[in-house]
Amino acid sequence: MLERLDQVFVLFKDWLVAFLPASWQGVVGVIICVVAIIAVYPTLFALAVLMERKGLGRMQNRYGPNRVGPFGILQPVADGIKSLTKEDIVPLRADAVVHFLAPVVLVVAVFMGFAVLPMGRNMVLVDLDTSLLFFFAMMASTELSVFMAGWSSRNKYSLLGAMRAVAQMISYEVPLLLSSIVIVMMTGSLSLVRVVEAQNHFTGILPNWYVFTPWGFAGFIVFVIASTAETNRSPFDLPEGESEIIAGYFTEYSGFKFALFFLGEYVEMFAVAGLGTTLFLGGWAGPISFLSWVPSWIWFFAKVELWICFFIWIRGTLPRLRQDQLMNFAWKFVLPFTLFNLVVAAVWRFMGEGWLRWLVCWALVVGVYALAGRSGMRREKIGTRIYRYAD
Amino acid sequence: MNPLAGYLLVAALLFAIGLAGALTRRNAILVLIGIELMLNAANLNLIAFWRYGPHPEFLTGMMFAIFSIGVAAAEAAVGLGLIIQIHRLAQTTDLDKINRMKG
Amino acid sequence: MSFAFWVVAALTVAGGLAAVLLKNLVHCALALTIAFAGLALLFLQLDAQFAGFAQILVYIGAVAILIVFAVLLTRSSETPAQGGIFSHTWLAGLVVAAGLFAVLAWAVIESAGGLPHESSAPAVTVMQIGNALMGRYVLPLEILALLLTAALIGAAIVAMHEKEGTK
Amino acid sequence: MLGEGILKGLAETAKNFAGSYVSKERLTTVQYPEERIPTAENARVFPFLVFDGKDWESGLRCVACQICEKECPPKCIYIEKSKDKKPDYVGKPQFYPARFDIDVSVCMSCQICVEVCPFEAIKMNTEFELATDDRFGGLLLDRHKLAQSNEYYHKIHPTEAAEVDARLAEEKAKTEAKAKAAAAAAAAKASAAAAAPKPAESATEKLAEPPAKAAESESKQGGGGQ
Repeated sequence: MLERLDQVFVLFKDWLVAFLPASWQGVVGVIICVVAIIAVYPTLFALAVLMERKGLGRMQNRYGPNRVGPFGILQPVADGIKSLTKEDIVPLRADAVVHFLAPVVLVVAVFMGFAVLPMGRNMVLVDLDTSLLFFFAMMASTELSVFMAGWSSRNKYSLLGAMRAVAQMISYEVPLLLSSIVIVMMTGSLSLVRVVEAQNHFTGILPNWYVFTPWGFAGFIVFVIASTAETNRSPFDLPEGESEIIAGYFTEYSGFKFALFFLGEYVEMFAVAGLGTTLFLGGWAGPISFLSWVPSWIWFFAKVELWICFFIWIRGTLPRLRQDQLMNFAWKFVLPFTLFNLVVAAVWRFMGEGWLRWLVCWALVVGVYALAGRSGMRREKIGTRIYRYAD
Repeated sequence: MNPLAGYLLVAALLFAIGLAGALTRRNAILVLIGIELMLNAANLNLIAFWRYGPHPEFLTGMMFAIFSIGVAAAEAAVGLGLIIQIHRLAQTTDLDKINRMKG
Repeated sequence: MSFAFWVVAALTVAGGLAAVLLKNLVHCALALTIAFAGLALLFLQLDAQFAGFAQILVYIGAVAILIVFAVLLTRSSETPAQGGIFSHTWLAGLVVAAGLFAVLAWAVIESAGGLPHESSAPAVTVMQIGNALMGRYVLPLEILALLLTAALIGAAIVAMHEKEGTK
Repeated sequence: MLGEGILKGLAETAKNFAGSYVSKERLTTVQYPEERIPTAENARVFPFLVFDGKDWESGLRCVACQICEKECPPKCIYIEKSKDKKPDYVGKPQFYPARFDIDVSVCMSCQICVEVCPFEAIKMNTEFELATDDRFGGLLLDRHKLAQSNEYYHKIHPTEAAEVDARLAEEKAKTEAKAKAAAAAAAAKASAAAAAPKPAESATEKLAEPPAKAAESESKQGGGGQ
């Protein structure tokens, strides 16, 4: 029974497909999965927006939205209706075709990433041999849509936002990739299904997730930082810093296209959260051995939601970085630390079993973290400021 | 039509387009775009030959393509850096106007 | 030849053509990404998944972005080109390109009969590619790594704005 | 070590998050339409016209002197003086505003009209829920919409209204004393005449007279109200 519940979606799909002639089954099966993904994630997006607004409100000792429906839970519906019925304005001098294509490209690229994400046991649309690479390829294509949006709007704020976003995404894509490389080194596969399987066993009652190993923990930290920056979330939300450049690259978007950008951004957040969950937190594997009867997809979505909550928490806590701080952080701290993490992973791999490698690897990770943090993030001493023209 | 011949024709066409772009356009960046197209056409050739070649398991063509992609990335970075520097010196990226040896 | 191949090939060639023919350089760069994406799809059709996704990652994710950055930094998209977008030797270039294509196409069509026919997809996994990269091709890989590092530093130095007085 | 501050910050926001569910003092938000903070006594939004007595039209203190219209910086007041003199509620003929419009979409709440008015006829209202779906007609308040009774004035600005009433009563007492003296003189002069109250009217033909009288009657009511 519990196994049936675990596979409920797979069985449902098989049951639906069985009505069709055999030659159609493959195609229709894929279409059903795609429709499911396209239905589930926007729903989660609505939920996340609500959670974000309520949670941020509570962190700032406010109520958050509480007018639409009981406790304001219908707020996303109201937002959706509003953005769908708003006028779609395209600036006169804008490049209409590119302006139209930008949100479409973003949403398509972001949704493509889910094709390879295992959301439960046997619940993956395509089990590619190179799924991790595919995922990063799709995430990389979002940069282009950001640029298209910013450039086609013919607006200085948009262009500035787009340039900031592209520079930031390129800078943080490197650590994002490199922090995942340790997982590839350990699993010996680029397939996300293999990655989850490699983590889905227990020592005692504790899981063998990669986050509990020294190199995995370091990779996890870097991944969290880089994925926050990749999705332009606070504190790395310079591309859309409201107080500086209005809304960044989607300043000139309104109505449905704005909603698409908003959706794309949140779904990208889900995508990187799902990837991070898969790589470091065991994907759909349960956290404790005696809880493994709980359906795998519940674990996956619970972990993703937890990750999203953490993003919200971070957003409620940290102020926005400055551009130079952002770049310095990426190139002077995150990148060296990640590169060194590869060395730690190699040390781990070749030291053999035993407590010694735990000790050595943890010491290496913590030591390098402290060192890189100290030397890379050294602040310049700023003397007393003299304002020549103020007096 | 022979599948390999189809890929080779497409690659040849892309190469010719890239070459035409690199030879006829005035802007330095577009010349670089043409070169990128030519490199990509070559990659397509390599992959096609690997796929239909006698020994795909040796991965020779594939490896060539992967290395070529890597080299192309380096080439693009350096080439665009040079173009930006030239623009800084000459205030133009028009190749017809950049015709002096003296900087 | 399958229908899909012709569609993707047409897309790729159209993207390539647009990339060299359009007036606005940003449009050229965007058309170029269409060509890159088409090429990636062709790679996938050739069962070269790794190369295909690497193509998207490197070309669309990095090279195209670099090109648009360069376009914006040199203001090439804003200034209307005086005297057309083509150089004055465009006819010679076109003739050379057309001649090259004629020769290549002739060679391909002539030898089409002798080319190998449909073969089953080679069962190549990423594992094998990785092993090959780390085994037989380790030296080229290292050289490539060195080249990329050198290119990174070189590009940064070339493009770096020299401050007054520092040399 | 790097990141310590972040952890501290995270702890702080977590404390806020949890605390906002536990302690009500943290949530300082006022749920506006249901809960309201009483407006401060010296709050001011847009002007209104004070009238005495029960009938707004005859009780208006305004005599259409148009000083406020001239002084208004954004020129949001429009006054049409009446052609005839209408007896105000004490029975004395005065000009009255045939039209008195304030465009509150133009008004900037500077209170200059209040300061220049010699008759204490225009005061600042505290009513702020003026939202309307007609941005031209709905925000152009005519004299009927502007008229508010002196009791209302006492309700929204008690201290200020009491001061105004006291001042008016004092003036009224002064003028009455003067009138009495004049009346006494007149009575001494024309002792033969039978009807005494007639000369009082001519002697007290001053502008401050009618409001002073009105204020006297109001101050009796207002004094009880305080």
